[in-house]
Amino acid sequence: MDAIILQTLNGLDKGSAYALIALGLTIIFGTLGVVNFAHGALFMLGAFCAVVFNRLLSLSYITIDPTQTDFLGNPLKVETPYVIGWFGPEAGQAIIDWSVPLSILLVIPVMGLLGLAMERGLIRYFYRRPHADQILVTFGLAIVLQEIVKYFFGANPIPTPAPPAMAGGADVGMLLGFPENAIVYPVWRLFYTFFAAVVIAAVFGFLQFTTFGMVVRAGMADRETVQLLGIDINRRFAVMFAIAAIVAGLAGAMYAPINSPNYHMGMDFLVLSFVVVVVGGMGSLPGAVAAGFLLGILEAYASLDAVKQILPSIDQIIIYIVAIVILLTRPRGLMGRKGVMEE
Amino acid sequence: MLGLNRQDTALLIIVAVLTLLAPFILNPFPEGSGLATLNAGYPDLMQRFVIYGIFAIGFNILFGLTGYLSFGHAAFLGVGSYAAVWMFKLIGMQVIPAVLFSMAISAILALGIGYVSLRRSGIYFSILTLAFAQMCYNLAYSVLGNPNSRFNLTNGETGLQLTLDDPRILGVQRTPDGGIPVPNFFGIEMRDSYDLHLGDWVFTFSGGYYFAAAVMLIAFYIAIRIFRSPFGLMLRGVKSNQTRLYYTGINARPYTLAAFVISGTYAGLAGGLLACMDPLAGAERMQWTASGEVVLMTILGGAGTLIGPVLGAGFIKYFENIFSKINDNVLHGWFAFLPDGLEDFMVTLVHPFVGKGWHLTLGILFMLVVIFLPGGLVEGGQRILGLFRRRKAPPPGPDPEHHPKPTPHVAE
Amino acid sequence: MGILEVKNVSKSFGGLKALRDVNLSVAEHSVHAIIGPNGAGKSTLLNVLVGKLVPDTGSVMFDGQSLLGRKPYEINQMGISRVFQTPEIFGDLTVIENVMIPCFAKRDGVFRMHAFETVENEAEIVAQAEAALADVGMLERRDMHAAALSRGDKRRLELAMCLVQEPRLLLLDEPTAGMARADTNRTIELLRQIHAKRDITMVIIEHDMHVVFSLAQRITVLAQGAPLVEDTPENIKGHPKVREAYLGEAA
Amino acid sequence: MSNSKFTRRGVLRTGAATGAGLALPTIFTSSAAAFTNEPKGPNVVFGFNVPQTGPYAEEGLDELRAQQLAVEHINGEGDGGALNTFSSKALQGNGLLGKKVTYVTGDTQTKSDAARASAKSMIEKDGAIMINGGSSSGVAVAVQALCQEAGVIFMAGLTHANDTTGKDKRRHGFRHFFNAYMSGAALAPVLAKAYGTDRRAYHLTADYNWGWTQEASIKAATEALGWETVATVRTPLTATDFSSYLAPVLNSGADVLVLNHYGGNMVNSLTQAVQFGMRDKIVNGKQFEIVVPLYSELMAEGAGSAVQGVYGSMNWNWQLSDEGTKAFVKSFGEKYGRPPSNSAQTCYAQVILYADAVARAGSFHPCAVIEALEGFEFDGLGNGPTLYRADDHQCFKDVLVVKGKENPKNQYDILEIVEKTPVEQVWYEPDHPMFAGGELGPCNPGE
Repeated sequence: MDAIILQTLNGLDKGSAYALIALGLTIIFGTLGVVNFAHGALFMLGAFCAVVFNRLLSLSYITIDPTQTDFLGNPLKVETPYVIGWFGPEAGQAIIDWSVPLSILLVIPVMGLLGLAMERGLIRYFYRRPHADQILVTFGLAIVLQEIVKYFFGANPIPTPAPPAMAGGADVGMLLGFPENAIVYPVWRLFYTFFAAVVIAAVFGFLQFTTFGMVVRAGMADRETVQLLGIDINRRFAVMFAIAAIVAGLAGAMYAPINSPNYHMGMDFLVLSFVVVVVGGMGSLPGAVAAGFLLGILEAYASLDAVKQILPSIDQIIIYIVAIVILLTRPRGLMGRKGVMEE
Repeated sequence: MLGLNRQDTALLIIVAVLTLLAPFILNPFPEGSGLATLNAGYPDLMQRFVIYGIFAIGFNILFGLTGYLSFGHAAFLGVGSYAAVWMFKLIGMQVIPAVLFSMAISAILALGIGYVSLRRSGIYFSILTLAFAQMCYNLAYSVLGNPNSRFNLTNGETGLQLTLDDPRILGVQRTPDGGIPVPNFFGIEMRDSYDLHLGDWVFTFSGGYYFAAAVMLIAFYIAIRIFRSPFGLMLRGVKSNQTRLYYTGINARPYTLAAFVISGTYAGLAGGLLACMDPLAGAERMQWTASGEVVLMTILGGAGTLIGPVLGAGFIKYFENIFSKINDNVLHGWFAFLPDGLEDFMVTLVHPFVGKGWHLTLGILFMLVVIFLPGGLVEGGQRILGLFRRRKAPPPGPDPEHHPKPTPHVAE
Repeated sequence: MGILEVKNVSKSFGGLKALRDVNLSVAEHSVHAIIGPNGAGKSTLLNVLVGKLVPDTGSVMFDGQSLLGRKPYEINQMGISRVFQTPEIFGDLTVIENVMIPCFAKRDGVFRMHAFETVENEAEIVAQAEAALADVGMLERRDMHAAALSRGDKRRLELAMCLVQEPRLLLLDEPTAGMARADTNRTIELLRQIHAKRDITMVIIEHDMHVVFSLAQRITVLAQGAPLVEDTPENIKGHPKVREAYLGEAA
Repeated sequence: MSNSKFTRRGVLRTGAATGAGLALPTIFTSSAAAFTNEPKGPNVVFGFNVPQTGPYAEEGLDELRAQQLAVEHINGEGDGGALNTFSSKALQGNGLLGKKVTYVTGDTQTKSDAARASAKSMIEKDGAIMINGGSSSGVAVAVQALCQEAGVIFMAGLTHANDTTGKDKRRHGFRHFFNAYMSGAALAPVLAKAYGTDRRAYHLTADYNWGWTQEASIKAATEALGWETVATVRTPLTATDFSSYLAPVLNSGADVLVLNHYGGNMVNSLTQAVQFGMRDKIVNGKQFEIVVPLYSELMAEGAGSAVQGVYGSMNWNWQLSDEGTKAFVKSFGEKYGRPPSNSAQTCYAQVILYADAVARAGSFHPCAVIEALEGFEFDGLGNGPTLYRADDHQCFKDVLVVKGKENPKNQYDILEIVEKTPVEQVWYEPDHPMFAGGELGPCNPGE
């Protein structure tokens, strides 16, 4: 029982990441009709926004401490972050410690602008091109983006810790009446699930309750009619691309403490997120979210030792098996719309 | 000739001449000169050019003709390699049975995967093929590759390789000097090579290369025949309008399935040849990145064209193998003629794009090609040819008879 | 006994009854029009005939054989061709290739691996296709990309693609929709010639009364999923029930 | 016309080789050489095959730095580094047998296919006489087999799986790095001392060859000292999120978590394990502990503070105080501004050892070099007295047990040395079951 609860929690937080990435991808599919292979790179850039924000806050001035030496025996250069200089050691350190959640301040403008620039500068020229061309150009873009990151940050993962207050494990089981240590789950991951839920709710709310969102939804359903009504749907779609980029960026930034950012983390997620989107059904936002959580939870259950004893390595292929079964029984995934990307 | 029209015969002859002369063409720079780094005329890379050419030609029969974008073709390449290595282990080092077995096994796998995946179209089809290929990859990496289990088909991460105690029932277990024998084609070892010295130039003729090149020419010829056949016409019909095909009395499914199996067999052939050139099969060959690579090759070269995929394959393999080897040492050699400060500046300037930065150059090229040459490299070639023709023959009056083809239409 | 016999066919989508108890008999060599206001069930009926939809009840017999449960391509192979409301052609292929595909379909059936012949060398097929193009007056465009054709040419191409199969029954779904008057008249003339020359049975679904009355020998009027009247054009013209049905639509 | 098993290009740089083919014009020349890529010009080419793209790019870069440094030292540039402390004095700092050492580089991408392609290009195109480097056992085994066939020497870089010098050993392959068995043998006593003999271990193991041998080695070594193994769970190599494998650990009754992960896997699983609060828990009345049997300082950097207090083993560490280490670290640090990693040290030592063997043999002939390396005993390269065992081409030397430092003083001050396990303790016989099977095969000059 406790194992099931643990894996459910685990599935929820895995699913959160899948759902957030898939949500953005589906927005881009559904509104722009573009296969965006650079979406993983956007996730990665989000994570590096957290790294950059951490580095910005940790910008330091250097003093030489003659009493200590470095590895070659020279006097040690001591670095003190400016924020500590300005706000004193405690407040300054607290700001640095909370850099990951605070990096939202950086992620939203940076990713938003980047998304707009990408859409206006490149993607919009590919709306009418075959999907194959879209794949090639966005894949090329993804490589370029990740090589640029590698050039500046190297290939090694960069530790980006969660705030100390959220770094450890929470004994969830104690709240439910289980014995100690039965269900311990990292606070940050619980927070991640919560955060994902908020972001997903915000995106749906935006689409559901604003005029802008209504026009976009109408455009997703029937682009031509909306254009006939004299609405400049393209400009709105550009904004949707930016929103998709922000969602991917937020997902990446908050993921940084779970998975130390490295330049190829986007590619690791790319294939999986496509599977999630397609299992959810092309063009369906609720489908993407549902598929994200479904696959996350199934993956978590498949890694239960009891399951692996019977079916070795099932955890490595469960997602693909589920994808195949769902696509064969439901032709357009869980909630796909007819005619979207079926050619 | 050979049942081809004049244009196709010319194309086939050009390709044949180019492949035969590849050792010369790919080695334009004299040995020892700074630019010799850019030479690609060594056996391993030439073999890769033609083998990945076969892979891409086969992929194009599916994707270029029917429009079905498979994201799992690497599975057939990998299975082909494993099959060939198993033949070397069990039967002997003759390449013919190995290659035939690779083709047979991958054809069977393609039949199974194709039968299921082709029930869906568009991106649903792509994801189904991707899922199957990723399953194959993961199984090859772990369950089927555990050296301690009885079902060690793939030897996991290390890759399946030959050992001295393999049975090789129809061949020799070990060579007279105690080593592992080498794959051969009726006595011509794949590793045999012969060097031709012409002044400062050195040209290498490799047995393996010419074997693979011959297979590639056959594969290319068959592909031309398929493109020009009624079967090919039906496949293009599938891509263009399945509804119409349906109401014209044609069932698209067996056609697409046949195309899928043919292209899977091509992939298996390529995998088998890879194993012939170098008898080791690694699971990475089946990863999605490898499937993606052949997609990129085909689109980069020009999907649906005959020669495009081969060009695309050569292009990507050239970058992978040549650009990745240009280190700062080489760069300093290139720019040595410049004054010191300028030399360092040029090296710093070029450095991010070569050596460990070869991915960056490749990514930029993908974008440039797809932005400026929507038809891939083939379109680039056509444009250059067009410029050339226009310059050579200034307007002698329009001649609609000879230029009946309208420019690529933008109808939708 | 007509060549096409539809008996008691009903089809519902959810709560909507698209067809109720439709009976239809089309005589061989005749031109039979099906008319009716929007939503009368014309398209549903057509889709049942070609095998795209399976009716809930009833039977559809073509020349004594049931069409139910057969796939569209099987039905085509039995000798039924279809022209769509918006022309369905192979846009990426040349005009002549468009016509050759149905030639092959007629000769080789639903599937045949002809991977080693060359299309150009199939002299018989090429001749057939060229003749069909000549019939619709499009031979001079044989090497154009089909997608680059004008709308009217696309329709004529589609017609050629159907005729080259020498079908026993040709289904035409609003063959003049969206055409200018002059074009419509040309199409009418063309269809009349074809009928005269080849004696094909035609079923036309049409809005345009001018077309219907120019071509049809019998007319069935559908309204709300059920056949209202079936008669000759002369009798249909003044039929009160038909007026009523169309009046509703006009209002 | 003569056929050659492998093309040699080193020869051609001189342009000297001429000879007439039978009935062919004199421009057709064949060159008779005794072995693959016999250097005939003023230069000899080494091939450095390291991961330059992919997750291990940084480690590859560090290996490349060390290799370049070694070439400088052999050619007599720079301060000579560990050549000054090396016990063999065959290398004079004036090149190798009168030739200048040059090198070519390639990208393994940490894939056996790509690594072989890259090695082949260095052998076929650039005339490399030896291949060095790499950061994975799969790659090492694949390239080692290739070098055997081609007739060049392979000096392995970082490869830790038992099989490299076990069932996949080759006459032409040499491993300086230690292996999983040695990790277990060195680590287990230290763990028993620190955590007691009454411990229950939970293994998470990367699901591939190296992971399996590592798990088997550690399990055997710890169980011999009284530990109990609660569970061994396999994790996909491509996993980045280990939470579903970590979640059941605390509840399993285990009080030690052993992470048989390397590189990116290790960074993620260790960081995530710490996030589960494992380090703060008391289980079975004991402090819960985490062990990472194979450390890499570059990857430890990636795990940040999560490594603090975590035990593991290493081949070498820059903080050692012997003369060889000091000379190497000084030379490396002054050139690149950072201390070398243990994979860098292995690659440096391997290049020096190869060159030294050539110098002692007085020939580049692979058979002569192999003979010079087999059974060679040396000291002064940083690992203390070392033996290159003839039976399996494995180096035997002391193994370091290290621990993540609690209060690091700077960004390189991550690990501290806990114990130098003497070589006797990690010794095994060549026919040890974990290494049994396979044979070296013959020496292959290639031509």
